[in-house]
Amino acid sequence: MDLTYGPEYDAFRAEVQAFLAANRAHAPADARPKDPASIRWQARLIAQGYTARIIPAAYGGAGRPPDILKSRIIAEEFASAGVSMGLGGQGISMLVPTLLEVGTEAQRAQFIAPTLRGDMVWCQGYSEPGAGSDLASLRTSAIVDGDDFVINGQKIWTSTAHIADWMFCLVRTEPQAPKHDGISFLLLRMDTPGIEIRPLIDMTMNRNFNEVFFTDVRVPVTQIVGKRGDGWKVANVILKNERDSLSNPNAALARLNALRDIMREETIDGDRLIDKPAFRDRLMRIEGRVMALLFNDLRVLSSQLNHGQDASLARMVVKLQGTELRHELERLAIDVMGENGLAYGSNPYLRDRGSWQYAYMFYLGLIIGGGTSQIQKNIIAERGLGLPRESKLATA
Amino acid sequence: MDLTYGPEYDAFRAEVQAFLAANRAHAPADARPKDPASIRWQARLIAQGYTARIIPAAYGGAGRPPDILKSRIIAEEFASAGVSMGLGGQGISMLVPTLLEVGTEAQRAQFIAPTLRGDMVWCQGYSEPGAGSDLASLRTSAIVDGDDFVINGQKIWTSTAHIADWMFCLVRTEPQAPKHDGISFLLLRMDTPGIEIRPLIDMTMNRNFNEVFFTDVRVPVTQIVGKRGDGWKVANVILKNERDSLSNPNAALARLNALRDIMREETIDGDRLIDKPAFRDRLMRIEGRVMALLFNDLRVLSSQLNHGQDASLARMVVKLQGTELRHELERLAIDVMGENGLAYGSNPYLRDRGSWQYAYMFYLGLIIGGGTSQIQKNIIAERGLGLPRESKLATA
Amino acid sequence: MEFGLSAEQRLLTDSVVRYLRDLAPLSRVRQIADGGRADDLIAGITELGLPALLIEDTHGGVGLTALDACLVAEVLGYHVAPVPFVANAVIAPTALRLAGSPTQQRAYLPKIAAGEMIFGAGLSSRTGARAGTGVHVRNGRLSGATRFVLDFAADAYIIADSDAGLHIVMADAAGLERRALETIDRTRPIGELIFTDTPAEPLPNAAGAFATILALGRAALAADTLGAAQYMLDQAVDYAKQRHQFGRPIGSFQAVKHMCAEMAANLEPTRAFMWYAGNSFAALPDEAPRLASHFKAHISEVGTFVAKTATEVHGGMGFTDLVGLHYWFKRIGFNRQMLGSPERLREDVSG
Amino acid sequence: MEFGLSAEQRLLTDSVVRYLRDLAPLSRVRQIADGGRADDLIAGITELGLPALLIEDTHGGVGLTALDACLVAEVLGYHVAPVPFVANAVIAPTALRLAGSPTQQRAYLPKIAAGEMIFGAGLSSRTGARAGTGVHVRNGRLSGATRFVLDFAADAYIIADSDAGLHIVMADAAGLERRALETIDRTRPIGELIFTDTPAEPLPNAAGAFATILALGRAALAADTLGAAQYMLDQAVDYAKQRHQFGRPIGSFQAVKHMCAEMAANLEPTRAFMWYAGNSFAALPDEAPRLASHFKAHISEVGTFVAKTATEVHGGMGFTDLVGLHYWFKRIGFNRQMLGSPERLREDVSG
Repeated sequence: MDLTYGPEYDAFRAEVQAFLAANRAHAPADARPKDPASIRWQARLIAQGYTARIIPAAYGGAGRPPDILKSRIIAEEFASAGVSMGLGGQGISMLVPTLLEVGTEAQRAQFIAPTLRGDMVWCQGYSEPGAGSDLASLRTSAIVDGDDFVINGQKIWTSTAHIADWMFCLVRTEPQAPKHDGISFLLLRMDTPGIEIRPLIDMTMNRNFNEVFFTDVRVPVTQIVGKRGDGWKVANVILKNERDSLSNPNAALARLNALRDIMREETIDGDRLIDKPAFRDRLMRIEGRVMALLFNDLRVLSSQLNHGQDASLARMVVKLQGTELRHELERLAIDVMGENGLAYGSNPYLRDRGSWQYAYMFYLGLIIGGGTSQIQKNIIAERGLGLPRESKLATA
Repeated sequence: MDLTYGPEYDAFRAEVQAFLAANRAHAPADARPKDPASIRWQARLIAQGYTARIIPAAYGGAGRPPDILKSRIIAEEFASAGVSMGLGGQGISMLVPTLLEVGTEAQRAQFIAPTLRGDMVWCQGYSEPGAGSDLASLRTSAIVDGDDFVINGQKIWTSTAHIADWMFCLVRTEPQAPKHDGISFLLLRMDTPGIEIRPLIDMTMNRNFNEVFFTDVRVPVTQIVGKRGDGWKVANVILKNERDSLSNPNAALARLNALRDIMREETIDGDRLIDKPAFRDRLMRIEGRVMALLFNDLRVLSSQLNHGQDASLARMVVKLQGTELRHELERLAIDVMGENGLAYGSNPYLRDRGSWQYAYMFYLGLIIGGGTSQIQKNIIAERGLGLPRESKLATA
Repeated sequence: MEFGLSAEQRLLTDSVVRYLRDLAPLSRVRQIADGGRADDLIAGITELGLPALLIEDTHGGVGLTALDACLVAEVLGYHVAPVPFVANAVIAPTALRLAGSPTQQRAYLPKIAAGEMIFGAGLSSRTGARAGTGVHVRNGRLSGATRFVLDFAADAYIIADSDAGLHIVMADAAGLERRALETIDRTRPIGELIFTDTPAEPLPNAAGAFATILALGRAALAADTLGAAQYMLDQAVDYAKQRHQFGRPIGSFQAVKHMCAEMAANLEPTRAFMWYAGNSFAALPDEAPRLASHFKAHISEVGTFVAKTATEVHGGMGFTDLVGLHYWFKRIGFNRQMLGSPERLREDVSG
Repeated sequence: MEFGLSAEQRLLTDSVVRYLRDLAPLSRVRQIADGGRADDLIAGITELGLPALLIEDTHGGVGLTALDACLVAEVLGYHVAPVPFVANAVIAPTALRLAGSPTQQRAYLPKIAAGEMIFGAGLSSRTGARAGTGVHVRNGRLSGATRFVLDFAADAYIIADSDAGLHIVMADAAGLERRALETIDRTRPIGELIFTDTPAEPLPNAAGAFATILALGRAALAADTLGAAQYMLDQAVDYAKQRHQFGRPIGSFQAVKHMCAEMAANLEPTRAFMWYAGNSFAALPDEAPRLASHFKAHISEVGTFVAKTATEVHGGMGFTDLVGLHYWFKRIGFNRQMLGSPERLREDVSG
């Protein structure tokens, strides 16, 4: 067992630290799409190889060889310095790897570089009001008419739809085929006539999502990724990657430490909250769970570096455990703050800009979204433990 | 809202208290089958109308009119005095009501009085190794041969089999019929040739149960209750009564108070356990849950007295909530006692004769037995909340 | 022996249910949550007699019991009604009745009953004072601050000082600064009162009465949670019956079914708990504070579980504002902290 | 960077697994639990080098690490092995190494390694003394009592007194009364030692060493729980695949499936926790006591959940002695309380 990264990586870490020290003044507080400072910062990071790291230079990436440890060091150092890692979003995280895997050369050439630069912002059109857990039952239809698909239907949970230039989406092109085989993966411009975007306010009272309505929206048949009817497979090339990023135990640790600070600073009837044994017991209980996931994460990382180490079950439980843990951690913070913990919006007694209530709700959203906890449990039971699948009908 | 019982019942309560004061010296510590003192006590209680209360005198019962409040007063006063309520067992609690409902006059005459007196001890043969939750899939067969059924197969979970004179059991008499329609309800003597009884030790290391094996056991065809193939219905006449008795919130309250006494008396590093805030918080949390079930129980009682008060859902949740609560309460007691809480058997540091560990395990058995928690949840969801039943295949 | 609601109690709650169903549907709640005025609803519930509930008829009230107040609170929670109640209709009348002088009772109770005055209540000096709060009396005037004042949009306030006293302070008193405080629950305005040598009218018999006043406030908030949780469960069950995925209603999946069953199993017994605790103010007054605290601690835990689970049953829809389920989620969260969080309540009852 | 087990570590655990699978199946465990002697198993694990694990080769040991001891403890828990380990192979060698004089090390370590002496350990004076216990030193002799002595069937004991001292006491010392104590876990003998002016040999460097000694004992017990819980989960999954009800394996029902998934989701991350905590004794020695306490608190909660849930998955069969699952259930229960229950451990780490 060796938890050190070795001299090559220590040197790389020093290099990242030096870059951060020299350049952090240029970083935006929060990278936002279409924000010029964010786009400039993104360019600097690509040039340095700190984002779009392994994407070929020909497509506008940094063109570095894959190195899990270096990627992790970058993430760790940026996180610990509190500096933005550049632009995110589903175009960069989902569409680019999809095109690299199954796009045509023309599609790669057209879309990847501007997406990485931040000049082309994407949104994702997968979920529908009637197709959530059962995504493959989606009904937005695309019928061929001449050189176009004509799209009718509705998408939901479309974050950034209102600022996106393009959407990648799943539509039903073969209504007669079995449900997984009738889907195609299309790219379309958001300014195409017939698209209506409505904001979807969530329980945090923010516009984190939208609904998107399609009425006779015409999209050239060339704007398909993969073949007609292969959309389900195309989407699954990367769908599985999405789930991991939702529950980073290092972020949980940072929150735990922030909560401990609150408990040391705030008082009730003159006693520090950290001196309330019932709260302290809850805090330590959560800390134990955070540790378990932190070390589990290290194990997963190590298994990617070292052949023969199997951490597939360890990886499979991360989303379920991580999101539930965060929800409970945020709840504990609210409980220790008591009535002050209810503060929201403009309340002058907010701690950490109201992020405790926000995250408490947002993590409930994550428990539900990206594969609900119920579905996570099915996956763990079936793929992780080898329990028998239910009949197709019964797979919720 | 009126929580008093009124003068008639206050008088009745005084009468019960007077009886207890005058007679408690005759009561056995624990009524046990075949124990002469227990049988004498049973006779005294029947004469007084305190057990077998509403069973007609013609069948050896006390022949009193049904009165839920009087029954409850008796139970309350005996419990609070810590005096035995006489003989229990499945003959009295299950077979007698079944015979009263669906037995022939000859069966009632033959079986009820000696059962109530304690002269005839019964065991129940329902579950089989392959038929637990799915009881109706039982396979012990009874084939008619002349004037007899010939029984082959195995039963399990048969408490008191080793001391019982008779068994009432479910057997498959119509192997071609749908599974619920092929079952019959038979009575048989335990000394019939071909019956073998093996003790079934459970996790408490006690012989609370047995396995019973049948090899060509011949039982006269007259010893059937109800018709051939009606056994499932006969058993269900009273099966539902069994579940309630497993989780009495008054018993939980008594345990909670006993635990509080321990916490006031015992120390760790010189501090009283009750002064440990983390334990006290857990104790109070459990106390809140005990209260909820106590008052819920009162509501169920009231609904039996007062027409138009619906407490069906309140009643449906009792077994699930009550058994889980007891299991957790006993666990808290073990935790507060720490290493001493592990004491069992001959250990000189046992509290309450080792009942905490015993009950901790026994209540896990009750969570599983008499309709597992999983099945209780199905019942609450389907019958209580009206959620759709799964297809037959999927009803676990 | 009858442990259940009387016909009168059913009539009372039915009348409130009908009123709120008709005049305070979700669309109206949203409007008020977004800053709209609730005057007509306040007038409506006044007409129904809600502020008058606990006030004796000699003072123009209807003279009902603590249990009746809990039953009404439950209905208000079920409908996330954006109207004053816990301070104005429960805490203030109880404080005046138990701790006020006959003169004070004659002066204020009829006005509360008639809806001519609304009272808020600031008890935080006695229910867990946070840094920067605390109210001190000098020469009959108040200095300091109290936070989380319930029914904040009021004409006067019942204020607990840091030394077991209670006071009436007029909203327009000199030296009183009022700051509204935004919380997650936008159905109920709360705020902070900052006193600088502020004139106040002491309630003369506060000493022995505070425990009961606080307990009744706690019971009412707890009943509100019970109602809100019941609504969320009802909605989850309905949604599970209607929403189809994989070709069948999601309520036929064992996982969803068991989530609903666990909610019901935890929630249903709290109803009897509320009845018993509410009834204890009349039947077992010495035990009422302990019962009310226990009830609030317990229902807060159950409510938190139901709020999360019912939202989960709704899937993504539960997370949106479309079905508005979050108003109930937040109301349960609000009640959990106000007048004593579960840990504090359990500390209170463990003595 | 490699956070995983080495080939040597796999060889070590495989050898213990093979030995126990062959020579300590459930039938043998039962026999010993019912009072049979374990001499041959003790000889066998001695031959495998278990008592020698943490002893340096200069004293006839194999000089492995705390992590290796945890890995072996995990295997022992998986097989509910009825053999001495936590006191004899972990606490005593560590105490001698860190707190003993060179003479003591030379005198005792080779004998432990060779299986010529077995050590028990009585630390209860320092891990939460119950009424009637506590050990006091006068003129180098011990008086008082210590309870819950691990690996009780021993030739000598490491004893913690009530003032931060550690001592060696011979089992046949004058003034020593030994009382075996029955517990629910019949796979491991524990007992009480009562001292009346009992001669004892102090370990000279106890003061700074106790935290590490205790931490390693805690880590070993915690690892034992992890192994036992893993066994229960494995059995539950197997049972769910094989047992049919309603015409299909019970593991195809969502409720059973989710119970198994929840067990795995809670248990799997504890493996990395064990590795990290075990490794910390070498890599981050200052943090080791905190990590070990946290690990034991956490795995105790997870273990309790798994023990209950795996039993439930087995239905009635889990409640019987037939499949013997209760040996693991009780082992998890035993480990939970010994050397610090979760609440105490969380108190310890919250400073």
